[in-house]
Amino acid sequence: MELRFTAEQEAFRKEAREWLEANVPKEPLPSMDTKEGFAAHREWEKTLEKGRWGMVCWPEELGGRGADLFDWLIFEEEAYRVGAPLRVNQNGIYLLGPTLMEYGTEEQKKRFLPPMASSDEVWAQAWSEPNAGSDMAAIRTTAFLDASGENYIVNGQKTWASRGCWADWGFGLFRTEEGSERHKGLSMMVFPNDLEGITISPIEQLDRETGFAEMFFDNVKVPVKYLLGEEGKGWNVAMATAGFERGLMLRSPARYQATARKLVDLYKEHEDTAPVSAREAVAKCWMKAEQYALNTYRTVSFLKAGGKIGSEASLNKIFWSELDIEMHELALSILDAVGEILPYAPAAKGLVGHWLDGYMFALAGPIYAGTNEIQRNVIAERLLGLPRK
Amino acid sequence: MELRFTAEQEAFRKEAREWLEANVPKEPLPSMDTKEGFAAHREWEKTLEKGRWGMVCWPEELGGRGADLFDWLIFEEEAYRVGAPLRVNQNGIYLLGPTLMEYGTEEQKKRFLPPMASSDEVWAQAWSEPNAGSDMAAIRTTAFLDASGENYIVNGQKTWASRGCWADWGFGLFRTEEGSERHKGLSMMVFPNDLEGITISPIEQLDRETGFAEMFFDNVKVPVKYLLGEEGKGWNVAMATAGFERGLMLRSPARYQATARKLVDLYKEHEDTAPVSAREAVAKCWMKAEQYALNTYRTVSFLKAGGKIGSEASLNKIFWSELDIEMHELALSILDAVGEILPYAPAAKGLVGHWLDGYMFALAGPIYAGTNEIQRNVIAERLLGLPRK
Amino acid sequence: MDFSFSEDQKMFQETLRDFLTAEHTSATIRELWDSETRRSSELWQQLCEIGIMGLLVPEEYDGMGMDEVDLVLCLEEMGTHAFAEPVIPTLVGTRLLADLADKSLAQEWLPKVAGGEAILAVQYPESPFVQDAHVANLLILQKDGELHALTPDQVKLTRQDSNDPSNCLFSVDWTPSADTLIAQGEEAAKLSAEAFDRGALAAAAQLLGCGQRMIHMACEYASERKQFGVFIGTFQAIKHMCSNAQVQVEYVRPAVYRAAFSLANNSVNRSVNVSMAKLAAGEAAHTASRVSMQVHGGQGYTWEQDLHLWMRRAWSLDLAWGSKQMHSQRIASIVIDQGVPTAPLGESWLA
Amino acid sequence: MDFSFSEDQKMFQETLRDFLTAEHTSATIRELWDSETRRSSELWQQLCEIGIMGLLVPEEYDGMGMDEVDLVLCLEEMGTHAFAEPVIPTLVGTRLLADLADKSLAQEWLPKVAGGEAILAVQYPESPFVQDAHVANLLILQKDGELHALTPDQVKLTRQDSNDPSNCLFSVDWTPSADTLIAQGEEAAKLSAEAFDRGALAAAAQLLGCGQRMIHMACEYASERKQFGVFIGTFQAIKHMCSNAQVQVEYVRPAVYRAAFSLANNSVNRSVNVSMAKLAAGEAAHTASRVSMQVHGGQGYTWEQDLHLWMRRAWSLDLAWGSKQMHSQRIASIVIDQGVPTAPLGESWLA
Repeated sequence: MELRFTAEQEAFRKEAREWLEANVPKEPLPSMDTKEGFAAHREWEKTLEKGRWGMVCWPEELGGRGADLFDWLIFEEEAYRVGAPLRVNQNGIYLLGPTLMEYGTEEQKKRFLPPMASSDEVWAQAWSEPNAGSDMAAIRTTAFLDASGENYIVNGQKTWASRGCWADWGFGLFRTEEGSERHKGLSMMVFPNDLEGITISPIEQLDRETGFAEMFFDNVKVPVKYLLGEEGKGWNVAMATAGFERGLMLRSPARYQATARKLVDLYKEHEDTAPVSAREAVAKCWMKAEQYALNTYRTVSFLKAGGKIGSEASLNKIFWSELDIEMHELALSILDAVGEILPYAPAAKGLVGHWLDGYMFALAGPIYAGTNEIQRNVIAERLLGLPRK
Repeated sequence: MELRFTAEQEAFRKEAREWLEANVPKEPLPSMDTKEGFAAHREWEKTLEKGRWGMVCWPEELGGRGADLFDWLIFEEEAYRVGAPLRVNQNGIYLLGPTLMEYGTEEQKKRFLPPMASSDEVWAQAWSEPNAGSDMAAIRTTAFLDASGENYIVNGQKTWASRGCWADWGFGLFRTEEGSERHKGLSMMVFPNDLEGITISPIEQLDRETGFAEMFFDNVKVPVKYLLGEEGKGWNVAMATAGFERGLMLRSPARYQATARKLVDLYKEHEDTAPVSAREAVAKCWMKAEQYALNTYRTVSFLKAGGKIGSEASLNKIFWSELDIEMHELALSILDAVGEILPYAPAAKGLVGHWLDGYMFALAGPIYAGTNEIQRNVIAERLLGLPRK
Repeated sequence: MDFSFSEDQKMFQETLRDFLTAEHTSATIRELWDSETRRSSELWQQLCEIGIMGLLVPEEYDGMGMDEVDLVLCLEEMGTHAFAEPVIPTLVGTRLLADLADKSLAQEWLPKVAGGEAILAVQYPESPFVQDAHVANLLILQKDGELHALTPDQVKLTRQDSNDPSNCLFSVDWTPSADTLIAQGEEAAKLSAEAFDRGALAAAAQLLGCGQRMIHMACEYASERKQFGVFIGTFQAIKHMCSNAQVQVEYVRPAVYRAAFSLANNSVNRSVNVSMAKLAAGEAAHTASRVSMQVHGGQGYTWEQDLHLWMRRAWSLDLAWGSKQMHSQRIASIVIDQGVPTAPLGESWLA
Repeated sequence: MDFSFSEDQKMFQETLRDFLTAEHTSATIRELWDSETRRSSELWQQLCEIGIMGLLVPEEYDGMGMDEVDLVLCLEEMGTHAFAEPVIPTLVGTRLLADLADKSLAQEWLPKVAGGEAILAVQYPESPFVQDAHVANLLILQKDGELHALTPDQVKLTRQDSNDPSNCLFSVDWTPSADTLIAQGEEAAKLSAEAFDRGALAAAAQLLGCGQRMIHMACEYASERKQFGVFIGTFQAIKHMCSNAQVQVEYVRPAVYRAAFSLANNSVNRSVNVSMAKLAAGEAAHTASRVSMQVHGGQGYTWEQDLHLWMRRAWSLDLAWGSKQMHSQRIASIVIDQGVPTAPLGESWLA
């Protein structure tokens, strides 16, 4: 055990910090779930790419630095430290990217990874369907091979496609075997969102932004080369991706550590008026953010030593989603009566309202990427060995 | 709506207070779950009976005052105010008594209620069996009519019979119809605990006292006159009793209000060293005890106006059992390092340790009288109408 | 001792329920959100016809001279329907004007209130904003322990948009003068404290209705939505979270009714009883929001689903007239520092 | 940067596990509860043979000169087995004696500690009692900022029975003198602070093992007990409560290991890191107790069932070396009042 950073890691951190301080936009970008915000975020991805900071742990030929996940964590810490924009291509770089590296053919990697790294192609994910939410194995959208054997013909509907409104490409799980049920006969596929027969309809969410979309498929021809992994083995591929989503990459610890530190500052500003109980509650949130970070470093150590993570990702999902809500609720309780004011209201002075925005977003945490109830089932049955039936 | 007490109620309260202050033993009695404590508590019941305070809402011929439930609540408040002993015959007076009044024959009422009121006969309850805990309908102890039709022959085992070690009589649910399943074919019966063939074995609980017992029945002859309600309809009778248990009578609000007030005093004594968060937590406990009392007064108003309570009792069970734990945990956190000391240890000075005792007892709250998980099912299915299957 | 409501009181609630069910649907709320003032003079008129706005107006000013106990079920019903018209400030202002030593304002305004021709706004120190200042015909404002009454032409408003579009908040710029002064010193302090408690009770009652409704929404959704081949309401995880919310809401009910009685009778424990009602109602509605959202899953996160109309009401009602944390601290200070004003377990503690 | 343990460290834990599994069953614990001292010199000897007690003893005093990172998995394992022999005070006392400027006590006592011939007791101001004073050969006591070392003949003990029969607490009457003084001023303050942190880390590690074990007990019971015709472990209510406890326990693990590293390296954040480990471990073990009790139902409430052996350990370990509330307040004061000592998100924050 050695929990101090190496000289190389410290040097890497210094380099990242200097570059970020010089390059992060002075003003926060508009929300990535608006048209102009999406464009601005894509621009930021290009800036990152130019500095070779897009995905530091990707190989050099993909614009990365061939660094390890520790460096990625350090980079994330520095990015949150200066308040860098969030990653508009997160479905690509954090979820599909690692999946492609594990399951993609050489050709697919060459075709998809470089434009993903540069965000010339931004990705949407399309798992859920109206009747397949928590129960993802209930997927009904079909993709049957046509007579030529060259294309899958896709029919059906996906929903909750994140970044679905503006992304260039999508990936999802489709039923490729006629008559198959549940986890069997599913395949993972990627597709350009502008294929003929795809209709995209934005979902207006609580904040009236459209981070999600419905995608309708009407006899859409998807070339067989876009199949990812074996036909009919899509469930396994998807589970690997979901593992990345719930576990390590989607929510880097620095995100919560940054929120925790802001919460400490907020409390100090309002110490005179905050409820007395807020003091220990703030300290506890800070502690939990720290615990989440420690566990991530521990997981990375484990992966580096050749370990594999599976259902443990479900523990993470519950921890970060609940912590996020806890921190934002606490912040709002410290803000008291002004906590409900929208960011643009004069009295919000541009800052107060962000806790409200953050809270609204946090509320979705226990739902997306598999509801926390599903995660609790996974933990009980797969980690604790409780009987299924 | 009139939430002030009437002049009669105030006079009743005054009378109760004066009598209690004059008659409550100066020193707390030993635990009722010890042999000498049981005897001392039975003595106290006789004192109550002499003052006609045993069950104020029972008819005068039973030593009561023919008063209403409001008077009972007032009496309870006064009893907890002076720290009167707990009621050793609670299974009788609070649970079986009301059931007898509803389901018993005139003969049964005459036979059982007067000695119950005077605690000449103290009652044990015997619902559970080793494989019928939360799942009470899984009862297997049989009571089949013998050839003469004069006696039920009881065979099997009951467990968690509260007061089982010392009580004179017991009541329980038995399977009277051969081959019957689940809720059908069960009958409620009372029996003297010294019948031939009954073996009673104490259960040593966490505090090493024996508030519960196992009861073994080996060809025990129970006369048919001890059947309560119709044969085969025992489930309904038992549910009425369980309603009293979960709901109104087993845990009178004054119990929790008294604890809440002690908690406020404890906090004030330790204000300098208590965690800052304890302040609001104490106030919140006080509030919840008040809410529980208010809801009870509301329920009594409803009953007085001719209403009936059913599954609502499950709401109560959850509320008081969780509140009891919350208050005791908070008290122990205020006591900090001395909180673990047993009452007889010199440093406990006779007071500290009672919070620990209370906590140990409170821990059983979410389990007995139907686990809180069962109560949540009841609320969901019967009050909120969620689908069973 | 009697916790029950009279037939008249229950009938009043039913009349309001029928009206709101027919005239104030979620579509109505969404339309109002897109309107200029977010307030509806039609709904206000109909509400006055039912008699709600005259309920607290003394009979000498053409009102019904009734009290908070007569009103509380109606306030609860408004919460059930996420009805957000400026009922609370107008009711609070009504009693404040009626209780002023100088009766001239009452004579001028209260008949108009009862007739549906006037809306009142009331400022209280616990909030930096004034609700519904934009539609108020008279604003009762506070500065340095004085109460002032101003007409719309005497104030400058800045809109402060809330997370709840139904909650119309404003910063108010104004200048106190001898002409606007209506009470000072002890009178002002007493009236201001009563006004705050009255507002808090009203918000608590609305929160109660709102919280209960969100649980019912969750249960309806869970009884219709299938996953894994069964209704999601059959899962214990869903059942138990709904049950826990229901336990909380159920225990709010008597606390709210008791607070109404305490206000109507100006009981010695009025303030702590009101704070308990408001705190408990705020917490229960919060739990109900969270549970209902979780049960609705992604659907609950959409603008299209109606749940968020109620969630936003719960959030803004919780912050109005003293937040959970404010009331929690007030309870602590009364119960711990001042000592409970009644004897321990005895005397008329209930009222 | 590496969070993993060495093969040696893991092997050490396995050796201890094998020993405890064989020699320290729940029957052993119950027997000890009925014994005079509640301590076993046989177990202590065997523990010393494995090498645990010499682990922190510097090599010059016949020890292994290792550190808390080498030890932490073993402490966790002791918690798993509810092993309550006076390991923590002896380890804490060991390092305290080794770190004294005056080495004479170390020379006299540490070889005996390493050889299993001496048990140490250590007082700390956060508790009114001294653990295991009745079996200690040397007691390190504190008064007015001074550290003193006394032999059993120099103290008078009063037993203070704990809810956990394995936790042997005593009030100690003693008189400080120039002969007993071992450190004062800054030296005493520094050693005392380190001793407290070391004790807290050790207790946190034991709580971690203890909490995890109670979850496993719950899962075993739920996989064997049937109600309603099925194993109760199939009910979501049971599953989800176990899962929630597991989430808490899992996140304690890295906090405890990090605290061990901080102690071994005397990091600038040592105290806050230790407090986090102790607080998180105390809370998780508490949750695990509650959940396990609820899953066991009435069975868990009996003396016969083993669960309470672990529950009592969890309760007494939580109160030892600073309770949850004490550590929670220490974290608040470091994080809020003093500011986090490392830069925000940067530099060597992890250690």
